[in-house]
Amino acid sequence: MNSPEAFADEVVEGILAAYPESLRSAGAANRALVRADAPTPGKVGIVTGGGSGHLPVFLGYVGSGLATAVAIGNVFSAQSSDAALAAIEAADAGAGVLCLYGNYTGDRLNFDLACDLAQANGIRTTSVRVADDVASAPADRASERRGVAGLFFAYKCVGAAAERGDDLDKVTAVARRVVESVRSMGVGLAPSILPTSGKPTFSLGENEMEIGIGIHGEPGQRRGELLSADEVADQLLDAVLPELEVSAESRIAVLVNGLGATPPEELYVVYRRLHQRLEKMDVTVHRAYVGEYATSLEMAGLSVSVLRLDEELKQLLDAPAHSPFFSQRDLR
Amino acid sequence: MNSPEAFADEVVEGILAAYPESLRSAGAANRALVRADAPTPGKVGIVTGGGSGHLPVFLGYVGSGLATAVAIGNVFSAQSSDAALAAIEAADAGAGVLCLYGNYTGDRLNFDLACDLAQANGIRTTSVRVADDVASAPADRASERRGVAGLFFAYKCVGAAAERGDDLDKVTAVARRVVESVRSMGVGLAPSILPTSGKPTFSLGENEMEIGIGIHGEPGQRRGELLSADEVADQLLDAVLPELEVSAESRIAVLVNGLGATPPEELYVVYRRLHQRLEKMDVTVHRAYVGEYATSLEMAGLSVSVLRLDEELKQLLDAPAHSPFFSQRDLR
Amino acid sequence: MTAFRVWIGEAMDRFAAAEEELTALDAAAGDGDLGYTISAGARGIKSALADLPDDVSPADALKTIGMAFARGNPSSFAALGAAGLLAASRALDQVMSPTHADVVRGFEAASETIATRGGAELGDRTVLDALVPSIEALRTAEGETTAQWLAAMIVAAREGARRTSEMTPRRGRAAWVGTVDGNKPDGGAIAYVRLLEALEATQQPPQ
Amino acid sequence: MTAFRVWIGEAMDRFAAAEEELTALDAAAGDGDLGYTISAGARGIKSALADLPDDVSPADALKTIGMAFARGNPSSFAALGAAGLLAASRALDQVMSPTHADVVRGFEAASETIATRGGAELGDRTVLDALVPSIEALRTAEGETTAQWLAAMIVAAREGARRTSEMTPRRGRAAWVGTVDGNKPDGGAIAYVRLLEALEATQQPPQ
Ligand SMILES: Nc1ncnc2c1ncn2[C@@H]1O[C@H](COP(=O)(O)OP(=O)(O)O)[C@@H](O)[C@H]1O
Ligand SMILES: Nc1ncnc2c1ncn2[C@@H]1O[C@H](COP(=O)(O)OP(=O)(O)O)[C@@H](O)[C@H]1O
Ligand SMILES: [Mg+2]
Ligand SMILES: [Mg+2]
Ligand SMILES: [Mg+2]
Ligand SMILES: [Mg+2]
Repeated sequence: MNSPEAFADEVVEGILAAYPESLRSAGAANRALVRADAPTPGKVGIVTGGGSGHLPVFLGYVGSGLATAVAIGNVFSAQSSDAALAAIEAADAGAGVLCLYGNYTGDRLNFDLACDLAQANGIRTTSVRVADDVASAPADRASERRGVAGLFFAYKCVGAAAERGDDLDKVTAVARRVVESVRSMGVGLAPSILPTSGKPTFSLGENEMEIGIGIHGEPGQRRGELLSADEVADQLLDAVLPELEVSAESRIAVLVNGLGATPPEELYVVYRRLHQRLEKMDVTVHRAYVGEYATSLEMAGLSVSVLRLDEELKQLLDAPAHSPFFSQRDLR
Repeated sequence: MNSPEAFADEVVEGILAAYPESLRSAGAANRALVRADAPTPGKVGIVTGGGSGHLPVFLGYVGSGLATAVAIGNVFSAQSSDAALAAIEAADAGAGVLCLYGNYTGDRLNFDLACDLAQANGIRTTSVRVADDVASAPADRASERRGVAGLFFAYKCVGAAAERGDDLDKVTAVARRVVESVRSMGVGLAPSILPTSGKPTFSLGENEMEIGIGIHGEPGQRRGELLSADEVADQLLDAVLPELEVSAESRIAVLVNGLGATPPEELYVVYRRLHQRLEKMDVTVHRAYVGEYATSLEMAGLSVSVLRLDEELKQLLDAPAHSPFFSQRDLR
Repeated sequence: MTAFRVWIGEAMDRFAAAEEELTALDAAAGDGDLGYTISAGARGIKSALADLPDDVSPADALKTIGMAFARGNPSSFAALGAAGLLAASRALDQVMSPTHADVVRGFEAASETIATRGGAELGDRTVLDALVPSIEALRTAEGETTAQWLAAMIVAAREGARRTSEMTPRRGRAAWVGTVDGNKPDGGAIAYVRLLEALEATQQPPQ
Repeated sequence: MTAFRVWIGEAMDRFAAAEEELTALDAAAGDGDLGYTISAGARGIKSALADLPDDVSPADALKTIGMAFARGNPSSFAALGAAGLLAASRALDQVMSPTHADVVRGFEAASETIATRGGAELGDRTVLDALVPSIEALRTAEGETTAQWLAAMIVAAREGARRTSEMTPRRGRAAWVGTVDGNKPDGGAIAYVRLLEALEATQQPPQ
C-alpha cells in the first residue's frame, strides 16, 4: 500500500493499466468502469458495483458473458450514486440496464438514487440484489440477507443471458431465478485489516473460528472452536442445502470460495469432502468452482455456495465468459 | 486442514473430484496427474512437478497449451522419482518428453533419476529447469538460482510450442529461451506455516519485510523495514530488469504474483507503479498478468517477473491455454 | 433566491460544524462516517447553491441540493437524504412560492421516501424517529411564521432523537455492529436535529 | 545370494536405527528429513531384496536396491544414493563374482555420479567428503578380505565425516538455511559412515 486514502483509486489505476484491451474508464474519476467493447447495440447492459476490497468482486466480473459496467466504492463502502449513474449510462445500449449487486443498504440506496436519475434521462432500469448468505438472516427474512460469493453465479448466468440477446425483462427474470437458486455460507479464521484505520475488522482467539462470517467481517451465527476441514465442509453444506430442496435427482454447481488469505490447497480439501457428501446423496455436481471469487482483503476463511440448476441455468453457466479475472471456455 | 499427513493427498483428491473433465490420475497413488485428453499422438509431452503448497504451481498448469502431466511431492518437498516416472510415461505420445520444472536440487535429482529409468524404457527425455529468482544467486552463478513465478511464463510459452506441434528439440529450445529471458524477485511480509510442524518458515518483525524471498520462505538478499507499494515495485523492477537488457525498444510481459495472503488489490497498486516506470522508459508491456500464479501457503508477499519477448515468444504467450487454474483466450 | 442562498449557506456552515459530534455518535454504533457525510454534504450543498440562477424554482433548488448532498459521501444517510430531497422536489413541482401546506407535502414526500427506501419503521433507531414527529409538529403549527414552524419542529425532533437512546438499531451498519456503546442517541436522528437548529440559528429576519 | 540377503537385511536394520541421530544432524543444518530417508530407504531395500530370485546378478541387485532406496523418501540424499547405486549397477554389468577391482569400479561410478548430479565438490560439506576418502582407502586395501576393506573404508570415512564439522554447507537445503547449529558434522557424511559400520557389524564370517 502507498497511502490508505489513495488505495482504492490506485487499485483501479493499476487495473486499467494492466488490461487496456478489456476495460476502460466510464468517468466519475475512474470510479465507473465499462467493458472496452461496450456498448453493443441492442444488448441489455448489466451494471454492478459496491465497495473495494473484494476482488475479483465486483469489477473483476466485467467482461464478455458477464457484467457490462461497474461502479466502485472505497474499501468496504458503497459506490457513489454518481459512479453508479456513470456506469448505467456507459452500459446502456438502448435495451435498458439491469443493476445486479449485493444486498447491502448503502449499495442499494445509491443504486436506487442512480436509477431515479437514469430513468429521468430515459434509460430503463431494473434492479436485482443477490442475497445468498444464509447466515445473515433467517429464511423468513431472506430479503435482508447480504450478498456474498453467490454473486459469481449471478454474473455468470445473467451475463450469458444478456450476451445471447435476451431483453431486459428476460435478463431480469434470469437474475431473479439465480437469486432464488443460490445459497452460501462462510467461516472466518482471521480478520481483514482496514487500510484507513489499520485495525482488524474483528478478533478471534488462537483456536476459534467465526461461523457465518460476511465479506466485511460481519459476525455470523456463532463463534466456535477451530474445526477440521471436513467438519467445516459438513457444517457449511448442511447450512446451504436445505432451502434449495436439493434431492437425489438435483443437479447443482458448487463454489468453494477463499476469502483471501486461506491457501487454495485448503479449499480443495474442503471440496473433496463436499464432493463425497454430495455423491452419497446422489446429487450431481454439474460444475465445481474453487478459488478466490469474492475476497475480503487479508481475511482468512472460506465460503461454500451452491447453485441449483435447471436446464436453462445449466446452459447459461456453461456459456463462455472472459474478463481479466475470470475466463471460461464454451462448455456447452 | 484435516490431518497434516493426509494434506497433500487430500488436496489432490479434491482437485481430481472438481475437474474430472480436465485431469486424471496417472498412478503413483495419485501423485502423478495427466491431462484428461492425453496423450495426443505425435505431440511432445511436457512434464512438470515439485512440492505441494504452491498452487496453481505445479499441477494447475496442466492443461491444453500448457504442461501435459505433473508429479506431486509433499508440502515443500520434491516429487518422488516414481511419480516423475509415472508422469513421464503418461505424457509420452511417442514424440518424447520435456521435463520442465523449478531449479531445486531435490526436484532435479528425482527427475534425473526418473529420466534415467524412462530412457531405459525407450522414452526420449530432455530437461530444462527454470531459474528465474535473481535474489537466490548472483548472475555469474545463475545456474544455482531457484525457480519461482517465472515458471508460469515457461509453461505458457513452452506449452504453446508443444501444442502447435514442435518436435522435442524445438520445444526444448523454446524452454531454454524462456529461461534466458525471464527474471523474478519477491518480497515476503509474513511466513507460511508448515502443515506438518505447524511452525512458520521464518519470522519477521512488525514493520519488516524480507527482500528476495523464495517460495518456501528461503531468505533473500536482506531484511529491511516495510516499504510502500511504490518502493517495493521500484526495488523489484530494478532488480529484474538489468540482466534482461531491456531498453526503449523492448517488448516485455510482466507478472505481479501474490504469494498467497496478500490481497489482489495490493498487487494492482504495485503493477500501477511498474507500468508508470516502464512507460517512462518507453518499454512496451505487451501483456500484464496480475494474481496468484505461484504461492506459498499462507505466506504474504509478492514477486515481480519480467519476460523479455521476441516475436516467437510473443506469439506463444498469446496462444490460447486452458486449465482449471489458468485460462486464456487466443489473443493472437 | 439571494436571501435563501445566504440563509442556507450559513446554515450549512453551522451544520457542517456538527461533524465531530456525529462522527462520535456513529462510531459508537456504526462505522463513524456520518460526521463526514454531513460536513462534505453541507459543503457540497453550499457550493451547488452558489452556482444556481437567481430565479431557480424551489423544486429545482431541492433537486440540486439533493444531488449535491449525495455527492458528499456515498453513505446510507447521504443517499437516503438525497432521495428524500428529490422526492420533496417532485412534490413541489411547479410551486414557486411554497405555502405551509406545500412545505408539509414536501416533508411528507421526503419522509415517505426515506421510510420506503430504507425499509425502517418508527422505533428502529433511525433518523425517522426524529423526522416523523417533527413533521407532525409542523403540520399542527399551521398558520404561524417559518421561525415558529422551525421552533416547533425542533422541540419534537429533539424529543424524538432523545428517545432513540433506548432503541436497538435494526437498520444500517449499526445493526450488525451490534451493541451500542453507552446510552447514546442515534447519530442520524441527531444530525437531523442539528440541521433544524442550524436553519433556525441562521434564519434571516423576514424581509 | 541367500547369505548376501541375510547380511544386507541385518545391515539395513542396523542402518535404520541411525534414524534419530541423522534426524538431529540434518535438523541442525537442513530440514531434518535425513533420518526418515535412511530408515524408510533401509526398510525398502530389505523388503525389495526379499523378493529377488536367488540367482540375481550383482548388477540387478544393485539396481533393485537403488530403486528401493529412492522410493523410501523423495529427498536429495535418497535420489543421489539411488543414482549412485544405479551407476554402480551399470559398472558391474555382466559381472557375476565381483573382484576387488570390480568393487572399486562400482564405488567410483557411484561417487562420480553423485558428484556430477549433486554438483558438489570435496569440501562442500556433503556425503562426498566421507565417500571419496573411503574409496581411496578401498583402492589401497587391495588383496585383503572384505572385512579388512570395510575396516579401512570406515577409518577413512570417519575421518572425512569428522572434518565436515569445520565446513560450510554449499549444497542442499543446508546451504540456504544458513548457519549450522553447533559444531556438528554433515548428516549425509555420517549416514554413509553408519552404513559402512552396519555392514561391518553384520558381516558373516566367510563361508
Ligand atoms: N435503512 C435505514 N433507514 C433509515 N435510516 C437509516 C437507515 N440506515 C441508516 N439510517 C440512518 O443513517 C444513520 C447512519 O448513516 P450512515 O453512517 O450513512 O450509515 P451506514 O454507515 O450504516 O451506511 C443512522 O444513524 C440512521 O439514522
Ligand atoms: N547437491 C548435493 N550433492 C552431494 N550431496 C548432497 C547434496 N545435497 C545434499 N547432499 C547430502 O545429503 C544430505 C542431506 O540430504 P537430504 O536431507 O535428503 O537433503 P535436503 O533435505 O537438502 O533435500 C547432506 O547432509 C549432504 O551430505
Ligand atoms: Mg489471496
Ligand atoms: Mg490466497
Ligand atoms: Mg455510518
Ligand atoms: Mg534434509
